[in-house]
Amino acid sequence: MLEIRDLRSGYGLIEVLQGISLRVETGEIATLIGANGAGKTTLLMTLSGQPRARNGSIVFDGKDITHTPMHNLVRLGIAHVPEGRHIFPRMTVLENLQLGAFACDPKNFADDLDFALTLFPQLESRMAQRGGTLSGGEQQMLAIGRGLMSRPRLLLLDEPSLGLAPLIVRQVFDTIRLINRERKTTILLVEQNAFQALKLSDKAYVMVNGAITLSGTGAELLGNSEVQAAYMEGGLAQTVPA
Amino acid sequence: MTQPVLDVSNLSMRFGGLAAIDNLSFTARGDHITAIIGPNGAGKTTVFNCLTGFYRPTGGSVRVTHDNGKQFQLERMAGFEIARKARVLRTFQNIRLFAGMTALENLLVAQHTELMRASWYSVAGLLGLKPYEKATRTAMERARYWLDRVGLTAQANNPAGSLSYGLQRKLEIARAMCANPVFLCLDEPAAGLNPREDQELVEILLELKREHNIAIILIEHDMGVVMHISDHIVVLDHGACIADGTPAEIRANEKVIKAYLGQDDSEEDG
Amino acid sequence: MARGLSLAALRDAAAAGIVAGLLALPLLGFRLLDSAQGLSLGYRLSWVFYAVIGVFLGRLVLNLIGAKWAARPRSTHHNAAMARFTPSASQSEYIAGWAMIAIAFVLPFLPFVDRNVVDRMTLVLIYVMLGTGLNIVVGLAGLLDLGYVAFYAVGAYSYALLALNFDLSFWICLPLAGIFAAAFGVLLGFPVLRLRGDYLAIVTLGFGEIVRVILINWQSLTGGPNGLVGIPRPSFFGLEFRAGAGGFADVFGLAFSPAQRIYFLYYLILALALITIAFVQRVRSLPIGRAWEALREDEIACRSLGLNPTTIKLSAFALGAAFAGFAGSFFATRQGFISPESFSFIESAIILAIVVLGGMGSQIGIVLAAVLLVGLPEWFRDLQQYRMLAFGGAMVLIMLWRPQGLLSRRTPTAKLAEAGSS
Amino acid sequence: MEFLSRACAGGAGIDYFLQQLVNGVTLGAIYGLIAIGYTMVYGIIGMINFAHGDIYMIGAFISLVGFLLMSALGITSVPIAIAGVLLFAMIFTAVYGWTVERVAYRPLRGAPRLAPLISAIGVSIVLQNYVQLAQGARVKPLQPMVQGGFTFSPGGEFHVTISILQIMIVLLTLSLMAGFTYLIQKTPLGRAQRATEQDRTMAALLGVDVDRTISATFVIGASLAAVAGLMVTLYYGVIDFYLGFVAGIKAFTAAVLGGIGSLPGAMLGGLLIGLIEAFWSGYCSIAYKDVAVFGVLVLVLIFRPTGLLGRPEVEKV
Repeated sequence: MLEIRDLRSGYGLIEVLQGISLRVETGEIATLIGANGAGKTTLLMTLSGQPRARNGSIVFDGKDITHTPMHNLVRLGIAHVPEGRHIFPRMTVLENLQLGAFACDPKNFADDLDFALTLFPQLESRMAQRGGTLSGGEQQMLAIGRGLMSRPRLLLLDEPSLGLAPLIVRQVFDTIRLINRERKTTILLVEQNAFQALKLSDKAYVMVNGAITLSGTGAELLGNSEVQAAYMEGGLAQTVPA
Repeated sequence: MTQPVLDVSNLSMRFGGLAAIDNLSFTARGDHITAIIGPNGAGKTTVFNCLTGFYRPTGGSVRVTHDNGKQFQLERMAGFEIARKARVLRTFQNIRLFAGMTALENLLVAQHTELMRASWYSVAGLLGLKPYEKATRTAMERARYWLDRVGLTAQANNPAGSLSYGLQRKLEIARAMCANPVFLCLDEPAAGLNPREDQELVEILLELKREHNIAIILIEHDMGVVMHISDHIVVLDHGACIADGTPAEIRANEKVIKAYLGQDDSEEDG
Repeated sequence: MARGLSLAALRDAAAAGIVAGLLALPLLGFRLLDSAQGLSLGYRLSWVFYAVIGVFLGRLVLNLIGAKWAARPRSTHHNAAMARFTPSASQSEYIAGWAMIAIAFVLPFLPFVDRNVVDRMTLVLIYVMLGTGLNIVVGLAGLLDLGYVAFYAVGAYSYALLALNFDLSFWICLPLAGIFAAAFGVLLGFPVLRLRGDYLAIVTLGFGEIVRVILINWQSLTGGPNGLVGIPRPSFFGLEFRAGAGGFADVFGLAFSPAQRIYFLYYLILALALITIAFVQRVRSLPIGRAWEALREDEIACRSLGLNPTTIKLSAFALGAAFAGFAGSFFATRQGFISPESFSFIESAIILAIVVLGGMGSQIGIVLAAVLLVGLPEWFRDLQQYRMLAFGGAMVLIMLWRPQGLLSRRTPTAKLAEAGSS
Repeated sequence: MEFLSRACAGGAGIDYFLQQLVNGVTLGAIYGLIAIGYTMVYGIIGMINFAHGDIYMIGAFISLVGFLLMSALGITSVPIAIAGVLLFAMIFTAVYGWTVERVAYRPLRGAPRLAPLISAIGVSIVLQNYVQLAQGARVKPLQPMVQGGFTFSPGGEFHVTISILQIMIVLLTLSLMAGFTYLIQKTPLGRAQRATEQDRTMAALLGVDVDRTISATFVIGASLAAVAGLMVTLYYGVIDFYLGFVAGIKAFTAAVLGGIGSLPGAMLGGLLIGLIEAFWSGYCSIAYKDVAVFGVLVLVLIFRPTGLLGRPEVEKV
C-alpha cells in the first residue's frame, strides 16, 4: 500500500532522513521505533509533504505522491495524526471532528461520527466544549477520532502515547488495534513506547540517525536482544509498578 | 541550621468557575526529591505555575523557608522575585531555552542578577572596570562547571536551538542551576527522552540532591524515573491530593491505582 | 519537459496579464478629471492594454529565465529559520567593518567625491545612527516599535527649543536632547511595555502620530506646521563657519567656503555614529545586552530566571530613544529648520526597514541597508514623482530577495575557548 | 462624564449630544468595516496587513470611478447606481487585496516575522504613489448623491437630523457584519479559515488548502474595505490618495481596541473610535481628536491587554 524508496529530506542544511526505504502492506500495523531525534517524525512529515522530499519516492496505492501538496493527501485516503495532537484549541470538539471530514462527502458524516464516538464514548458528552479545554488524554482521542473522520485507508500515527498517563496509554493502544481490525485501516505507527507498540504491530522498523537499521515482525523485534537493550531494558521506561 | 522547606497549604486556583487546584496541601523537604504525579489535566503544571509566580493562586499560601530561617510567601511575590529572592527555579514542560543564543549565553543570562550588580548596572561594564571583569570570570567558571556536569562543554558555543532534544532538556536544568536555586521544580524532565537519556537524567538529579543539596520537586509521567528517585510522592487528581507518601506506599495505594496507574500489569506485560 | 515548462510559463504569464488588466482597468483605464463643472471621467483604456502586455511579457521572461532557478529545491523557509543557527563568520565581518570605517574617514578626500556626495553621506550616517538605536529596541530586545520617529522628533525639537530660547551651545544641547528623548521613552514605555508584540507596535505607532499632531497644533511652542527656523549651526570649538573675521576659515587661514561646514557636519555625524555603534557593540556583551536578547527569545523563561522584564525593556526603550534624540539634534542643527513634516510615519518605516533589512542585529548590515535605502534613492532624485513609487517597490523586492536581511549572522557575546567553534 | 456635562451646560444641548452620537455611530460603522479586514488578516496570518488602509483608499477611488461610469452609462436611479458601484468596487478592490497577498505575503510565508511587515509597508507606499500618479494629487470631490433625511424633535426645540445616507451606512454595515459572522461561524470556508488561523499545518493535513484560504481572507477583507471606501466617498464627498493612512491606523486601532482576531470586537472597536472622535471633536478640539483616540486605546490596553472582546491570553507555560 505504501512504498518508500531511498527517501531523503531535512531542514535547512541538516539532512535528517538519509535514504529511508520501507513498505507497509495493506491491512497491517507497521511500527517505526527509534530514539528521540532519529527522524521518525520527520519521516511522517515528509510523507505529508513538509519538509519536501529531496530525493527518493513515495508511492501510495500505485500512485507517486512524492510531490503531492499536503492538503490533497487526505483526499487520496491518507490521514496523519501528528505528534502533539494538534487539536484546534478554540473550536469545539464537534467542529474539530467536522474539520476531520473537511475534504469528504458530507453524507458520510453522520456514520463516521458514530464510529468515532463508539471508539471514544468519552467525547460524546464534550461535543460542545472547546478542544483546548480537554485533558491530554481526551485530546489524543479527539485527534485520532478526527483523523478517522476522513475514512482513511492509511492512518499515520505519530507518538500517540506521548505525555499520557499509564492508564490512558493502554486505552490508546487498544483503540489502535481495534481500528485496524474493525475498519481494516492500514496503520503506520511511530512510537517511543517501543514495548507496547511492538506488541501490536505486524511489522516493525528501527530507525537510528535517519536510517533504518533493523526490520522484522513485531514479535521478532520484541525478542531481539539489541532492541531490548537499546529501547526497553536499558532505561527505566518500562519499569512497570510491581 | 535547618533544612529548607516548601510548604503548600490550602492552595486553590480557579479559572472562571473551574477549580484547577482545590485546597491542596503538601510539604516538600529540602533533603527530598518530591514527585508530583497524576493523570493528565489533574493540575500538576498549574501547581508549578502557582509555585513560581506565573499564576497568582486564588486561595491558600505557599511558604518557602531557607536554611537560614528566612521565610518567603510566594503567593505575594512576582515571578521574577521568586526566582531571585526565594530562589525557587523551574524548567518547563515544553523546554524554554533562549534558542538563538548559545548554550553558554543561556547560562550567563541565568546569572543576570549578580552580573548586573557587578557591572554597576552597566556602568562598570562599559568602562571595563576590575570588579566587573572578576564577576564575569566567576560567572564563566560557574557556567563551565555546569556545562561539564551535563556533558555540554563541546557544544557550549552552539545555539541552544540547534541542540538535540535531550541536550536541550539538560541545558535547561543546567541553566536553572546557574541561577543558584534552593528549590528546583522540574516539569516533566524525562518527557521525550530515550532510555539512555533517562538514565543520565536520573544520575544528574541524584547528584544534585546529594552533592549540591538542591531540593527537587518534579512532575513526571515516567513511573520508572519517579519510583526510582523520589523520596516522597504527591498524587493529584482533579486538582486535589489523593495520596501522599513514599513510593512504596503510593504503589500500593488503591485510589492511585484506580485513578492513574491502572491495574498492575507486570505479569501480563512481562 | 521543456515544452511542458514553456506552456506552463505561458499560462502563468497569461494569468498574470489578466490580473494586471483587472488591477489597471479601474485606476489606469479611467481618469478622474477635475473641472469647474465638477468631476468627469477621462478614458485611457490603452494604458490597460500596455499594462497587460507589459506584465505578460515581463512575467514570461521571468518565468523562462527563472525556470531553472525556480526548479531548485524550495527550502527557503527553513533556510531562513536556520540562518540564525549558522556559525558566524566574524573574521571577515570584522575586516569589512574596519575597512568601512577607513573609507568613511577618507571619503571627503577621494577624487570623485564632491560636496553633494558628502552631504548625502551625512544623511546616510544619520540613518545609520537611527538604525543602530532602533536596533537595540527591535533587533536586540525584540520590541516592535513603529513610532521611533517620535523620539527623533523629541530630540530635534528639544535641541531647537533649547538652542533658540536659552542660547545654549550644540554641545550642551546634544546630551540634553538625548536625555529628553530617553525620558520620553520611559514615559511612554512605562504603561505600554506590558503589551505584547503587535499591541506594542500599534501603540508606538499611535504615539508617533500623537507627537506629530502635538507638534502641528501646539503653535505657541513648536511653531505649528511652519516649524522652527533659524536654529543655530554647530561651531568648531566656538569657531563659527562663516565668512569674515573670527570664523573658522579666518582663524585657520583658509579661504572661506560653505563646503567647510558640510565637511565638518560630515565628520561630526561620523563621530556620533561611530560612538553609537561602539556603545551598542559593547553593551551587547554586557549582562543588560544579553538580557535584551534573552527577553526577545523567551520572556517567560526570563521571568523564571529572576530577570525583571519591565526594567529590561525600559532600559532598551530609553537607550534606543536617547540615540534617536542625539540624531534628532544633529538633524536640527544640520538643517537649521525643522517642521513636523520631517517626522512622519514614513521615517519610522524607513528606519525599521533599515534594521530589518540589515539583518536584525548585524551592525554592518545596518550600514549597508542605510546606504541602500537612504543613499541610493538620493541619487535618483531625477525620477521625481516616480521616486517614492520606486522606493516602495524596491522595499518589497528587497524583502522578497532577502527575507532574513542582508547579514543575519549573530555573533555570540561570549565564547568558551575549549569548546572550539563549530 | 464631567467635561461632557460641563460642555453641555456651556451652550450645547441634548440635541447636540444626540447629533454627535448619530455622527459617531456612522463614522464608527465605516471604521468597523475596515477594522474587520485587519482583524481577519491578523487572525489568519498573525500579521498586521499594513497595506489595508490603502486598499480602502483604492476602494474609495474605484467607487468614485464607478459612480462616474454609472452616470456615463446613463443610469440615473440612485439605488441602482449605488448597488452597481458596490459590486464594481468590491470586485475590483478584491483583486487588489488578492494581489497584495500574492506579492507581499505569500512569498514570505515562513520568513522572519518582520519581513512581511516591511514588504507590506513597501506595498502601502507603492499604492499611495500609484494612485497619486494615476489620478493626481488633488482632492477629488463628488456631488452629493443621496440626500434627504429625517429630523426628530424629541423635546420641542431640540433637533436631531439623521440623513438617509447615515441610515444606509449603518444598515449596510450591520447586514454585512451579520453575513460575515455567519460565513465565519457556519460555512466550510469559515471553518477552514479558523482552522488555518489556529494550526496551519494541521489544517493542511486535514485537506484545507491553506494558500487559497489565506487568499480568500484577503479578498474578503479588501471587499469590505471597498464598501467602506464607497461609503466614505458618499458621506464626505471628497477623497484623496492619502486617505488610507490615517483611516488605516484608526481602523487598526479599532481592531486592537476591540480585541484583535474578534469580528464583533472589530465592530465594537470601530464604533467606540467613531464615537470618541465625534464627541471629542464636538466638545473639545478637533485638532486633538487623534490624541484622544490613542489615549483611550492605551488606557484600554493597560487594563485589558487583549482588547475589549479579545480572548484573555492565558499564558501557556
